[in-house]
This record gives sequence, C-alpha cells and structure tokens, in this order.
Amino acid sequence: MSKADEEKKSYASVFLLAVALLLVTSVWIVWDDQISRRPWKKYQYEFSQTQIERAKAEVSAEEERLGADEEYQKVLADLEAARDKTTSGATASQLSELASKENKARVAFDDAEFNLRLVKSQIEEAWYELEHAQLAHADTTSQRAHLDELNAKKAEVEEEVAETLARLNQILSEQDEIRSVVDSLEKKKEELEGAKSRLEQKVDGMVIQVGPFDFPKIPKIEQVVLNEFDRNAYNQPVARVDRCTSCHAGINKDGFEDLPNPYKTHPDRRLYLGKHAAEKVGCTPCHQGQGAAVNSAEQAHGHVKYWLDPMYEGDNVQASCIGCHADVRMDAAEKIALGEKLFEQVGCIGCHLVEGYGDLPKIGPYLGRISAKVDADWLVDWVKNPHEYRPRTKMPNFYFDGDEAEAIAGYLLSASADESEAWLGEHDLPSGIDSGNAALVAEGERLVDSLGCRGCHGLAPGESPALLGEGKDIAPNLSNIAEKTNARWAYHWVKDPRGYSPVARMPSLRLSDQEAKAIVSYLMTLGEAATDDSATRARLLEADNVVIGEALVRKYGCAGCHNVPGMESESRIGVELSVFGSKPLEELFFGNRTDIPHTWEDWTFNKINEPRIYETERIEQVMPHFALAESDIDAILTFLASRQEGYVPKEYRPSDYDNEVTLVEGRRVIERYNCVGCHVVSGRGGAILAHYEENPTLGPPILTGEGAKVQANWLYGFLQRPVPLRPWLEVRMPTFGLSDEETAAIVNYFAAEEKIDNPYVHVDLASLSPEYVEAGELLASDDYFSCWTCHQQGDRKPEGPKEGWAPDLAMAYERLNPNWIVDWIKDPQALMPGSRMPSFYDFTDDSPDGPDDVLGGSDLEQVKALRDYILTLHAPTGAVAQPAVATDAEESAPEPAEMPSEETAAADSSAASEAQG
Amino acid sequence: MSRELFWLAITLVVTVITNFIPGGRVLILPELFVALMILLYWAAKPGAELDKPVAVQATGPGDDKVHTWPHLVRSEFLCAIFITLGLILWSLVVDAPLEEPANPTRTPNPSKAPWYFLGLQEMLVFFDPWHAGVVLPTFIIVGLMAIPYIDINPAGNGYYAYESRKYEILTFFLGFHILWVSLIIIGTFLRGPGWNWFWPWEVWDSHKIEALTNVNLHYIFGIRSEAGAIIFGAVVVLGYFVVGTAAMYWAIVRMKGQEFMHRWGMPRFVLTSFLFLNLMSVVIKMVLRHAGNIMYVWQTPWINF
Amino acid sequence: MSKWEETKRQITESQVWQSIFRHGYDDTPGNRVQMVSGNVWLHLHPSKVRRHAIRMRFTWCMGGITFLMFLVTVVTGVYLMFYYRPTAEYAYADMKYLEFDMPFGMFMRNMHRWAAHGMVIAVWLHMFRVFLTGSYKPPREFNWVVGVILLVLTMLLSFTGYLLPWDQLSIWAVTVGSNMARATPLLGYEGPFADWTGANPIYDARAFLFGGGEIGPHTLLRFYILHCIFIPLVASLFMAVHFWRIRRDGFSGPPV
Amino acid sequence: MLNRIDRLARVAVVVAAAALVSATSSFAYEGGAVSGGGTIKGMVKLNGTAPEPEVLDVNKDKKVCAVTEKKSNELVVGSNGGIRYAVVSLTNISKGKAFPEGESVLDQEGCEYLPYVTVVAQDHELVIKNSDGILHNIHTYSEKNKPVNRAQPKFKKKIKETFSEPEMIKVTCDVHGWMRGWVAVADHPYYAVTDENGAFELTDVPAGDYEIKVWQEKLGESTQKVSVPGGGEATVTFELAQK
Amino acid sequence: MAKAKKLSAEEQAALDKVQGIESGAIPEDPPPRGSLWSRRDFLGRLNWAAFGAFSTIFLLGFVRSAFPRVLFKPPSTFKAGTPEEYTIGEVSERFKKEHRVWIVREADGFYALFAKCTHLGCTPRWLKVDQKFKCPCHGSGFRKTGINFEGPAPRPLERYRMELNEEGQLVVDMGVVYRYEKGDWDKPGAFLRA
Repeated sequence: MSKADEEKKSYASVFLLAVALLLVTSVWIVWDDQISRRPWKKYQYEFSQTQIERAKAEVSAEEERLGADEEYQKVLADLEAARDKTTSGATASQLSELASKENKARVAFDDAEFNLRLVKSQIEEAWYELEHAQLAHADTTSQRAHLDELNAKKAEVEEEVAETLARLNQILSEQDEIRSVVDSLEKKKEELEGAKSRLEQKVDGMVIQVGPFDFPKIPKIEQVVLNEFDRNAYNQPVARVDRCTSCHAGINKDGFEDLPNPYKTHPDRRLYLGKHAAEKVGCTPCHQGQGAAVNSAEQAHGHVKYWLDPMYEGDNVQASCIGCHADVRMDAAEKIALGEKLFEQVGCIGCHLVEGYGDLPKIGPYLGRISAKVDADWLVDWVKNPHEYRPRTKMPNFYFDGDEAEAIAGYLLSASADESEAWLGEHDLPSGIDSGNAALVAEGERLVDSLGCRGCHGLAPGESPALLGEGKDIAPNLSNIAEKTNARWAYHWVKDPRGYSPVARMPSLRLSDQEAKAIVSYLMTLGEAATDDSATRARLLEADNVVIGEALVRKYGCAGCHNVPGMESESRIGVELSVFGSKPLEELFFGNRTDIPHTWEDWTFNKINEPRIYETERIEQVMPHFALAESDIDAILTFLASRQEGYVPKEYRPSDYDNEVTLVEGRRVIERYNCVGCHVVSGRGGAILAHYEENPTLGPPILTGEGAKVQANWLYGFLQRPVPLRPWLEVRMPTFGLSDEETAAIVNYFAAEEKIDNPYVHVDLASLSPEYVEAGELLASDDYFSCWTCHQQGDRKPEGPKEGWAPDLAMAYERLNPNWIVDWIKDPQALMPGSRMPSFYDFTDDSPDGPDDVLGGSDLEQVKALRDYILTLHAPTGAVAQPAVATDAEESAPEPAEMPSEETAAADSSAASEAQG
Repeated sequence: MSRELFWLAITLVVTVITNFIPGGRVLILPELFVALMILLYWAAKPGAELDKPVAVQATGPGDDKVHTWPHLVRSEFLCAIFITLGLILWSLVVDAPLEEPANPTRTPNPSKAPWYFLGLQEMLVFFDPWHAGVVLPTFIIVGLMAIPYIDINPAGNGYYAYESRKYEILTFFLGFHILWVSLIIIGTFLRGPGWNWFWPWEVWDSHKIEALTNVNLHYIFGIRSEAGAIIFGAVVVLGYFVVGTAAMYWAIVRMKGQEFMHRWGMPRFVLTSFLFLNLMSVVIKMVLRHAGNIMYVWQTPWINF
Repeated sequence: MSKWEETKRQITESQVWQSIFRHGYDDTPGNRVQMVSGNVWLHLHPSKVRRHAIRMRFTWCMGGITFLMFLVTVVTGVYLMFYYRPTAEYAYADMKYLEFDMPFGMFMRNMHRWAAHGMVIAVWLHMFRVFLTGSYKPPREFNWVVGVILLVLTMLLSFTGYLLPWDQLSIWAVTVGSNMARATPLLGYEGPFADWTGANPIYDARAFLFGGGEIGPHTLLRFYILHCIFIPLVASLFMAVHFWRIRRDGFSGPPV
Repeated sequence: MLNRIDRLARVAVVVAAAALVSATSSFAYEGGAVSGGGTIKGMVKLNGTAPEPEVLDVNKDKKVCAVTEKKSNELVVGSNGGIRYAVVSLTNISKGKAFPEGESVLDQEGCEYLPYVTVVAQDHELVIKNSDGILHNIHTYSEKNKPVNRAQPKFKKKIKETFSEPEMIKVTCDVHGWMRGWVAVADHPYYAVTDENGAFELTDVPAGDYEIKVWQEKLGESTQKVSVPGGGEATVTFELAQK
Repeated sequence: MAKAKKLSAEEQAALDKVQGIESGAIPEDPPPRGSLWSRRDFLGRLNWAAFGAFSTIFLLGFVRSAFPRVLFKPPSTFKAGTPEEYTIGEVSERFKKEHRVWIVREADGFYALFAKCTHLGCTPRWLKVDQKFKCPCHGSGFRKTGINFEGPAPRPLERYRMELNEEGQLVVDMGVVYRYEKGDWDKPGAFLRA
C-alpha cells in the first residue's frame, strides 16, 4: 500500500468493531463485578424469600384462626354497627359540630400557649438583664419594673391558657363520650388481633413495601469486625472481619434447621452461639477460613492458595477451642481434650517442647535403682519391644535390635548399680511372703480387690481400669508382674513407693506388714516367675556394652521420660512443636514416600502412626512407635493442629480465664495421680465404681461439688495426710505424698470448679444464736427428723450395718462449708442426684414442710437452725471466743438466727462426695 | 503470512509451557513482551523501502505533510481503544496476584524481584552485589544516556537504516536482547527455588541440590596465596581492559579507517570501549561460569570481580 | 423543522457554547488546524505531520501507549487510594477488601497493575524503536536523555507500587530488588569499604528507601508517598519536557 | 389477584396441616362410660420351680420393724404356681372406662410398703402414708419421671406425690435398707396386680383386639394378643420362666 | 466574545500562512464519506452512540466505585444496662460521649434522645436546673421530652428505638430514628414502657 493511500483509508468499520467490543467488555465488567463475584447476593435473597414465605404462612394461619373465632367475628359485627350509628343520623351531625368546635378551641389554646411562650422568653431575657445589672452594681429599678410588668402579663396569659384548655378538654370529653362504644370495641378488636399484628410486624421487618407489592430486602454484606483480634507479622494488632453471615443468613436464627447449607441454622445453635455471641466473636475464631471473603465459597472457606488458615473440617474445629480457653473439657470439646491429655501423658512432652507444656514432670518411672527392681532378662526384652510384654504400656517401641537392647540394658544396670546396692542393703526380703500359701494368696487377692488397687491397675491380661485414650493404660497392668520383678522389691514398693522412687506416682495405701506380705504373695503368682539372671547381668555389665549403651540412651533421648542416672541435664531431642499447627507444607519432610497425600493432616497422622515412615537411606529418624489407637492419633492430631502462631487477645477470652487456668493446673495433678481412677471428678472417672455396682455406697465417694462442700483448709490437710472419714469403707484413700504445690493445685481446682472465690472458711461459733442451736437439736431428734437413725456423731453410732450409715456430723465444723450445709438440706438431690439423703423440705413451693412448732414453722429458719446445730457438734474449745466471721455472701449480716441444730450435712452416701481413707 | 504464523506458534508454545511452571500466569508478561517485540521487528520491516532517505521529491515545503487532524489523531484514537480493550480483557481474565500477608520471618522460595529487575537479580549470580546491583545498573543508565553523544553516524536519523548502522544496532541488540531480555527470561522462567536452574519441563523441587563446585580463576592457575590472588586478578582484569581497548582501537581503525577515529575523537572512543568492555564482561562471566565453572576472576578481601 | 434548526443555531452560537467548542464541525483545512491547535489535549501535536508519522508500522505508537498506560494507572490509582490505607495494620486487609467489597475494586486493581506492567514494556519498546530509527540524533539528543530518565522513573514507579499490597510477593520482591543497595560501595553495609563510613545493617544506604535497616511498616509509608506523589510528580515534569521537545523538534523522519 | 389466590392456597395448606396434626396427636387416653364392655381374666404362672423367698435382715428400728419376719417380695409364688405382684396391662388402648374414683395409697407399715405394688394413674396424686411413727424416706428410681427422695419423719403422716409418665418405679427407703416396693404409673385404668394365686381381672374393656402385657420385677415382661368380645370374657394365661 | 462559526477567507489565508501552508498549494483531500470522523451518516452516528454508551457505563462504574459497599463501623445497637440503673425523672448522660445519646427515665418508661440539634447539628447541653436541652450554637432550646420550644431549631430532637432484650437489658438501636413531626413518637419503639 502506498503512503498516500493511508490517509484516504476509511477506518469506520474498524471503529465499529472497536466500539462494539468496548460495549461488550463494559457489560462484561459490570456482570463480572456485580454478579460473578457476588454470590452472596443470591444466597441472601433466597434465604430472605424463604424467611418471608414462612412468616407469611404464620400470618395466614393466624388470620384463619381469627376467621373461625366467634368472639372476634362478633366484635367485628358490633363494631360495624356501632360505627354505622356514629356516622349517620343525629349522632353524626352532633360529632361534626363538635369537631368544628374542637378546631376553634384548639386554635384558641395554641394561640394562648404561644403567647405564654413568648412572655416566658421575654422574662428570661429580663432576668438576664436584671442579673447582669446586679453584677455590674448598676441601678436595677427599671429592670425590676420591667420584670414585674412581664410577670403580670404572664399571669394574665396563663389564665387565658387555663381557660382555653378547659374549654378544649370539655369538648374532647364530649366527643369521647359519644365515641366510647366504638372506642372500646376497637380496643377489643386490637387486643384480639394482637398476635396477628405482631406476626405482621415481623413480616414488615423483613420486606420492602412498594405499593401493593413487597420484596425481600436488598442483600448487603453482613459483617462482624473483631478489632485487634489478630496480630500481623510486625506484632501490630489488626482487625479481623467475618462476613460469613452474608451467605449463611440463617445460621443464627431458629427454625431453619431443615434447610441445606448455606441457609441452615447452626447445629446446637443455643449451645454454641449462645456461649459465643456471633455478633461479637464472629465465626472464624472457631471455624477458621477467610472471613472477609464473599466472592466465592472457596475463598470464604479459605480453600485457596495463599490463605493460611482454611476452614477446619469436622471435629477438627475443636483445635480452635484452646486459642481462647485454657480449659478444654471432655464434655464440650472431647477430641481436643483427649488430644491434650494424651499429649501430656503418653510421653510426647519428653522429647518435644510445646509452650505451656514444658515444665511437666517426666512421665516414665525412676531408673536410678532399676538394677534392684527388674530381672535382667526381662529388661533386655522390654527395651527391645515393650509392647510384647505389655501391649498397652505407654513406653514406646524404639525398634532396637538385640545388641542395642543389651547395650541399653547394660548401661541402665551399670548406671544404677551403686544406688541399687545401697537401697538393697536397707531393704531386706522379709520372711512370710509365700506364693505357695493359698490362704495368704487369697487374702492378698481380697486386699487387692478391696483396698482400691483396681482403681489404677488391671490384674487380668487386657483389663484396663485407667484408660489413657483408647490404646494405653495409665498404670501398668499387673497380670504378669512376677516375670518382671521379685518379691523383695515388690514388698518394699507397695509398702512405700516413695522410699524406692522419689518421683513415684504410686501412692502408699498405708499397708501393714502382714497386708503387704499377703499382697506380694498374691502378686508373685501373676505370671511366670523370673529365673536367675546373674549370667545375663554379668554379660550386660561388660564395659564395652555399657559404653555403647550410654551413647544409645543419649541418642534416643531416654532421659526425656525417665530419670536416668548420669543424664540429669540432657535436653529434649525432638523438634519444638509450639507452632506445629501452622507449619507450612514445604517444611514437612515426606522422604521418599509418594503414596502419602501432601497435606499437613496426612503427614502428621502417618508420622504418629508409624514414626519412621519418612526415613530414607540418608535421613535417620529416631522417633519411637507408640502403637496408639487411630482415634487417639486423631485426637493428638487435633491438638497439634491447635498449636498455632498467633494469640487471642484477652478481651476475646472467657472472663473466667484465670479460673480455667486453675482448673487446668489442678486437673493435671489429679490426672497425674489418677484420682479419677477411684473418684468421679467433674463428672468423669471413677472406673473402680464398676466393682461396686451392687452397693455404690461402698465405693469411693463421688467428688462432684466438692469445692462448694468442704473447707479448703480441711481438704488441704486431708490430702496431705488422709484420715478415714468413713470407717465402714474398705477401700482406702491412699497417701500420695503430694507436694505443697500439688496439694494446693487440687484444692484450688475444686474451688475453681465451683467458682468459689474464697474457699477458706472460718466458722465463728460465738456468733451462733443459742436459740437456733437449740431448735436445731430439737429438729434432729427422734421426735422430728431422726437424723441419728443414719448419721454418726463421733462415738455415737447408728443402728444397723455400716453400709447404711451416713457420715459423722461431728466433722462438720472443720470440714463443711456452712453455706453448703444449707443448700444441701434444702435439696440434696439437686446437689447430688441419687443421693440417699432424703429431702425434708420442699422449697419449690411456699407451703411449709417442717414442723409448725419450731421457729414459727419457717422452713428456711429451721434449715439454718439445723446447720447451726451441726456446726456445734464438735466445736473445739475456745472457738466461741473467736471473732465473728462470715463465710461468704449470704450470711454476713448479723443474723439473729445462727443457732444450733443438727442435721446431717453430709448425707452423701452412695453417691457421696468426699475422700475417705 | 508464514512469518506471522511462525511467531504466533512460538508464542503459543511458550504460553503453554509457562503455564506449567509454578509461579503463575504473571510470568506470561515478559514472554508476551518478547513475542510482541519479535512481531514488531518484523512489522518494522527494515529493507530497501525504509533503509534510505525518502525518495519522494519535494514539490514544495511541507508537501509530504498531512493534517494531524484527522489522520494522526484517528490512528492514535483507534490504537488507544484497542490497547484499552486488550487491557480490559486481560484485567477481566487475569486477577492481580495477592499472596499471604507480609511476613519478614518467612521467606518464600524462590524470592524474586519484580520481573523487570530480574536481569539484575540474575547478574548477582555472576557478580558481587555491589557490582551487579550498583555499578552495572549505573553503567547501563549512564551508557544509555551517552548514546546520542557517542553516535556520530549521520546516517539513519529518523528512519530505519540497518545497513548503514550495522554496528550500533548490533551492539544495542547485544545489550538489550542478549543481556537484558534474556537475563529477565532466565530469571523469570528458568530460576526456581534456591535460584537453581530449572528447565521449563522440570518441576520446581524446593529440595533440589546442585553441587557447588565453582572455583576462582587464580585457583585454577595454582595460585594459593592471598596476595598472589590479588595481584593475579588485578593483572587479568586490568589486562582485559587494556588489551580490550587496544583491540577495539585496532578493529575500528581497520574497519572504519583512521579518519573516522580522528573524527570520533578519543573521549568518545574511550567511553565507548569502556562501556562495551563492561558489557562484554557480563557475557564473558556468564560463559566462564556456565561453561568453565569459574566464580571470580579477581578475588580480594574487599571486593570481587 | 426550522424551529429546530433555529434552536440549534441559538445554542451553538451562544457564548457559552462557543467558549467551550471553539470551532465548528465543518471539515475545512482551517478547521483541521484549529482542531489541533485549539484543543488542549491535541495540541501536543503539530497541526500537520509528515506522512510516515501516521503509519503505525513506522512509529509503533509506543510513546502514546506509554502515556495512555500512565493515564490509566493515574485514574485507577486515585480510586484505589480511596480504599487503601498505607499502614502495615491495614494495607493487606485493604487489598482484600478491594477485592471483596469495593465496587469494581478487583477490576480497578487489575487494570492498575497490568497497565503498570504494560507501561514498563511500552517504554522499553518505545526506546527500542527510537534507537532503531536513530531518532535520538541531533537535534533530539537531550530528549533521549530525558527519555532514559523517564525509563528509570517508570521502573521506580512500578517498583514502589509493587510493595503496597503488603503481601509476601511484595515485600520479598522489594527486599530482593532493593537489597542490592546494601552493597553500595561505602554506603551499604555489605558494600566494599563499608567500615570506613560506619554503614551497618541498621543504618546504611537503604535507610533512604526503607526508612530503616529493613523493610517494615515505615517502608510502606515511604513507598506509598514515593509511588503516589513524589515519582508521579517528577515523572510528569519530565514528561512535560519530553513532549515539549517533541513538539519543538517535530516528529523525526527520513530527510526530505 | 394472584396474590390473593396465593394467600388462600397457603391458608388451605396450613389448615390441612393443622387438621392432620390434631387428628394424629389424639393418642392421649380418653376415658368415659363404657357400655357392653368385656372382661379379661387370666393368670400369671411361673414356669419352673419356685425359689424360696429370701429372709430379710431387719437391723434397724427393730421395735417397730421386726415385729414379724420379713421375706423378700421379689418373686412370690403361690401354691398353684401363680406369681403374685405381677402387673398386667393393656398396651394399645386409647379409649375406655374412666379412672376409678378414690386415691391410690402407699402405706409404710412395720417397715414394709403396703401394698408391695401400687397402681397410680398418671398425673393423679399418690398418697404416701407413714403409719410407723419413725423416720422413713421415699426414694424412687425412675427414668422417665424425675426421681424423688423425700424424707417422711414421724410427724408427717401423709405426703403426696404425682408422676407424669407411665413407668414402673422402684421405691426404697434408705433408712431401712431392706424396704422395697413398686409404683406402677398407669396411663389408663386397665392395669391389674396379680393376687396371691397369680390371678387378675380387667373389666369393662371395650370390645376389640388388644395387646396385653405382663411385668414382673425379676422375670421381665411378656406380651400376648387378646380379643375381647362385647359383653363377654376373654382369658389370658402368661407363663414366665426364670432367667 | 462570540467567535464566528466559519473563518472568513482572509482569516483562513492568514492562518494558513502561519501554519506554513500556501492556500491552494496542496489539494486537500475531500472529507471521505463514512470516515471515522464523519458525524453525518448513520454508521458514524451509531459508532459515536456506542462509544457514548461505553463511556457512560464506564463513568457510572467509576461513580459506583466511590460508594463503598460496606461500612466499617460499630453495630448500630448498644446495651445500656438494666432499667434499675436509671433514676426516675433524670436525664442520663452516660452514653452521650460514646454514642451521642441521652437516655431519659420517666415514671412510666424510657426514651433515648439523639443528642444532635435539629438546627445545624451541634450537640446541645442538658441544663439540669432549667430542665431543658440548650444548644450552644444558636440557642435552640428543647424540653426534656425533646420538643423544641425556643430558638431556631425547626423540629424536636430525634429519638432512637429502645427495647428490652431477653436478659432484661435496655437496648438502644441507633439504626431506627423516630421523628416527632412525622408522628413516629407514637410508635412502640419510641417510648419503652417500664
């Protein structure tokens, strides 16, 4: 084409093409932005429609009901008749006349009032000028005169106002009189239509009314802003915005359970959204996901590249609980609670540091005197694969081969040799242990059955009274104990576990020598007795072997769980897991495995399930195999998923967070010593009660509500040095040798559980009113409540067998919280469902239940009298002189009533609380 | 026509390949750029028609002129519309990237500068940071600015004149295409995690390990002492510039004649040869590194070259 | 009909109308000249150009495209500024909100980003074409220099904008891209002879760019101001010079 | 107009649904006069040998409680093999005679519950008497109803309790561990407790086919079909075996 | 100064001279029919109409862009404690600072007044002695009920919706405004019966 043609060429068609394309793309832009990227509009619109439909159906139903309601129809007819009357004939003309009169009167009144307002304003001004003049020390005569003048005018106008008002009112009352029938009928109609108009209002709130049509409201983004919820990488607080309800419009509304997602009501809405107000905390703090995203479900749920916290699937949502709650409880967040428990107790903390779990005691037994304890052959086998001897042991399998196992056993025997010798020197084998003596063995078996050993230990293969998750036991199963150890060690161990191991978790049951001998005789019949191991010992103790053993013990981090002699200051050998949940995928090493999907969950599950799975020729891995049940692995996985970077600010945490911390600390001790093997604490545990189904009274007491019940001082002393509370029980509260901190943790736990701020109570007997004490005594007597039919009081024992007795009321003064006594007598079933203590009063109604002739027949006063009486039963001398103290809230006022009475405070029996010895 | 198809095919192939590379669609940009440029080379159609002054004989002042309005304006307008259209379509189809929130403690692998700086980042492989990141960019900018003052060739002022401007265009081609553009392409497409070399068909494996066996030049020559290395390196580098300048002088005189050199003048020549030798040094270092496994030519405790 | 014509005449001959539209539609040579010289947007051009200059193949139109891209980024950029807060607390979240709730937000952002990339490419091609046609030769040497400065400014504009999303891509690209400055001889702490000047990791050459030793919240504000105010202003000044020189020197072309 | 039709249609649906609900929800027993009703007579027998009832250990308040020797009532078998204290009831009757007048009484006398099995109509008062003049308590073990444990000291001769759900409820006294009784909460009047010969009788049963059930605390439950002719008599015999 | 629609011949010549064009020296191309710039034929009009439509859509898009789709502000409701916390007959200024609301407790109920003068939007002061709200800007006065009685304020203060939630707490909803002059104060939310 020559250059000259260029300028002559017409570009009209090109231009046409260009603008056509421009138009198309501009429409596309609008479509893209307004529709493609805004799916929430559709969801919200559809939800609104359903909501409106349902509300309208309710209105229709109500209309239908009214249509069938005779009374309503009658009112309608009457009303019409009455209206006809007022709109026709003489009445009508009378009304219209009144209306025009009213109009005039109103104008007159308004004028007068307006005048009054003007005058008042002038007075204000006059006052100001007067005061101003006064301040300037000027002559105020003229101002005062002016003011007086205005005041006079005001009085005049006021009179006029009153006059016009009276006229108006009269006209109004005349009108009212004529209209009264219609008015009252209208009122009645409105009343009957109440439900309908409420429903209609509901519909009105949902729609936009345009003439005769109504439409769902225009969808808009709904959001919750969580200010300063997150912190960015520069440690600056940043807001989080949750817009989940833009699509999930029905999530916080009842009645849409039947709809599919995203319209559906939240499952258990009242439980979850009641405790976690969605308008305050949004959704993502629990569910994760990209709360701000509303342009697609994938984006919003965080299932996109570059969004670090995708929504949790299924139960894993529990991993969020721990972000805000120190205390994750079995009943509310079962999976993560189990995961945490397993993580603490199965041994993970031995090798892996996790913030907050770093300073827990080692979970394995003391190895400082191991040489005195175990059979050498057994030790080698054990090291090689502990699961063979005891499938449910917490000790993991390190896959040692025979030589490695021998080396490790050798080192352990050699390192513990000196201390073992010394211990053995002081602990001889007493005479009188005889596994061949059937009577002795039978006695031993009986003792083991009845003293409480079975709260922790299984005796038959596979028996697991104290479960740790699905696959592990808290305490060893003793079914083949004879194979492992010998009578000499066992005797001294059961007598005094702390005498052998300073870190023993096994408590002392305060056995007599004879009891211990019987028990050991019995235990030594369990399993095949060990044979002479001296040859093995000699072989293991060879110096070369010991040296190799030491290196292995160090390499595999045995000191993480055990106190290994000579390795007191070894550090953890595993990686820190404090933020393992946010570990990016590229930092997880999959080795040569191509069959495992590349997700965090799969990596973690397989790692715990088979710890050496990612080992390669070049990369050695040392994590041992725990042989956990799959459900347990899953729980641990959820716990690990909760180990996230980030920190929930205080204002988003529960208000009783500190209380929760106390609970967690206490529960750790309680679980460490397996208190829950025997007792039900916070509704969990008490495995041993399975042996007492016939008569639960004979089992260890249930500790629900213990914090409110007993005095902290007493509990503290009791835990450190248990004494028999209920002499009729065979099962014994053992002595754990708890440290002061541990004891305090348990005491605080019970107080925290009941949310008691100050569990330390002092009862001042001097403040009790003698009148009440006397009344209480009377009530407790056989003439009235016959408390002593069941309750013991010091040496005064009730009739009948011990299992029918109730606790000693003489202990109440030291032991029980006076407030609790009142609550208890009022309704024992409320505090302890199934208790054998009957209720003497019924406070659910007003009718008096107690005898009329005591304290004026007032139930409450009688209960207080009973309490006061009980408190005096074992008053220490001199207590009377002490100053008055209130316990807590309720009783602090000087009550005239504090008097004696009796009653059985602690009538818990079968399902009773309380530790006992 | 066949040429157009050819370039279209190339573009298509590159597009397909790049879409398999982790890193996403953003990377298509420079590749499109290349394709575009190639097309433009073709479109500019250097040749007899343009490679000389316009043959049209003037019939009067301004006779080869046309009115800006409408002739130029409409071209510009249409051009603007089509470019806008392209931009809109591109914006509708490809979303601008947004990754995780900034986190100074977690470096993604690989971490790359914006694509237009990847040439510089790639040069870091061959040079010390102060050299690749500071000195060479300065030379590039200064060198570009100096072009009109160095180039005294009166030919081709305002029209395509490949024949009469062979050397200028060749040099520019070397600097712009071989170095700048190809380094960008290498940096964008061929460098993966750990700045390791990945062919387009290879998966970007973040665990890939390449043997690090580079050595310095003096090491090959058996020089082990520090002082020896410094002196050796200085000699080689200085030698390169001295010998290079001399060679260039000789070559120019040989090709263009002494008269040209005289007209050109010493300052222009020295500046040109210095810039050119620096340019070549990049090429040489690349060859040395890729082919000869040589890290530095001149190693000192303070700087390396 | 005549009434209609009359009305039209009255409107088009009114002072207001004529003060805005300074010439009629009649396609006369005079009007063509007026069209260009009387229009603030068009008078960048001379009223007549040489024939080859209207040929796309010859000019590639790259300068114009660069300017177009610049305008696009300016317009979209202003809108993005409405919704963007340049602090580390908000920047990233605001990028998300741009995408999720700003009307046409994602489209604006896409346009802004891709136009910025397009501008870099167009500038290079423009420079390339200018080199090929030798258009930097006298009397246009200085405009070439201005052009090189504009090239640098364009890349800086793009580079400073790169940081603003405040995501991993941004900060690491900018870290890698700008950390070369830490090797500046004397002034960068890793550069040769840094100990002579006391440059250290906390404070060295990059302090100018970063407002500190590392990229952090302070850097964001700096880059924002550079990106939105400083560099555009400077670039506009140079563009004015660039255009002015073109207008004065005329479009280059083969000698007549 | 469409709007109106739409509204009417909705009303119709709602009305229909309401009607359906009211029709199906009338499961509650409806009592009234029965004419021409039949009688079910029968007997509950033990299949096997009768065990000797356990002698209870009376170890408390012997003055009052140990007047007579006490034997367990868990399984009392008459000389003819009939089981005493079994509870027979119809399970699928929704309309029939009204509940008999008068109150149900559970007495505590000589530290024993009299009768051993008390039938009380649902939502009617059960009068619990204490004729002993010592402390007793009423401790029920129920699942459907709320368990109660109320003390009945000697000054309280009479207390009342109601149960809202039909259920067999065990009653014990925690003061006197041996005491045991049962309360049958009945949702209709066709309940009978077998006498010492294991016999029972249900009268005024409207003619029709029924399912009849027997409950015994040790031996569990068993059901049969029975057809009652108008004005006639049907006979049912249960044989329960010891488990 | 009005400009001539067409240049006169002399002016045109002069202009051409300035532009370096000798009149008539070059034969100008006649304006091609249907060219891009023609506004006279149908296609041309259509083109420009389409271009106009595109521009309009784009412009509207930009306008829409300037209106945020969602506002980041605290919820419009706040809890105002329990009814017992308020003294009968008193105007509570507890929430004036935080929410710009007065809560008035009368013998038979509550109402919430928006503390914004209806004149020009200043925040009035509650003068307890005078039992009135007084605006400092132009002296408008309002009674305790919110009715204006002096000064330039054209209408009474606005009330917010008040209700009692399930927990027995007062809730003020600033999203619902009741205006006296529209008769809104008779609506149930404008006055919460105690």
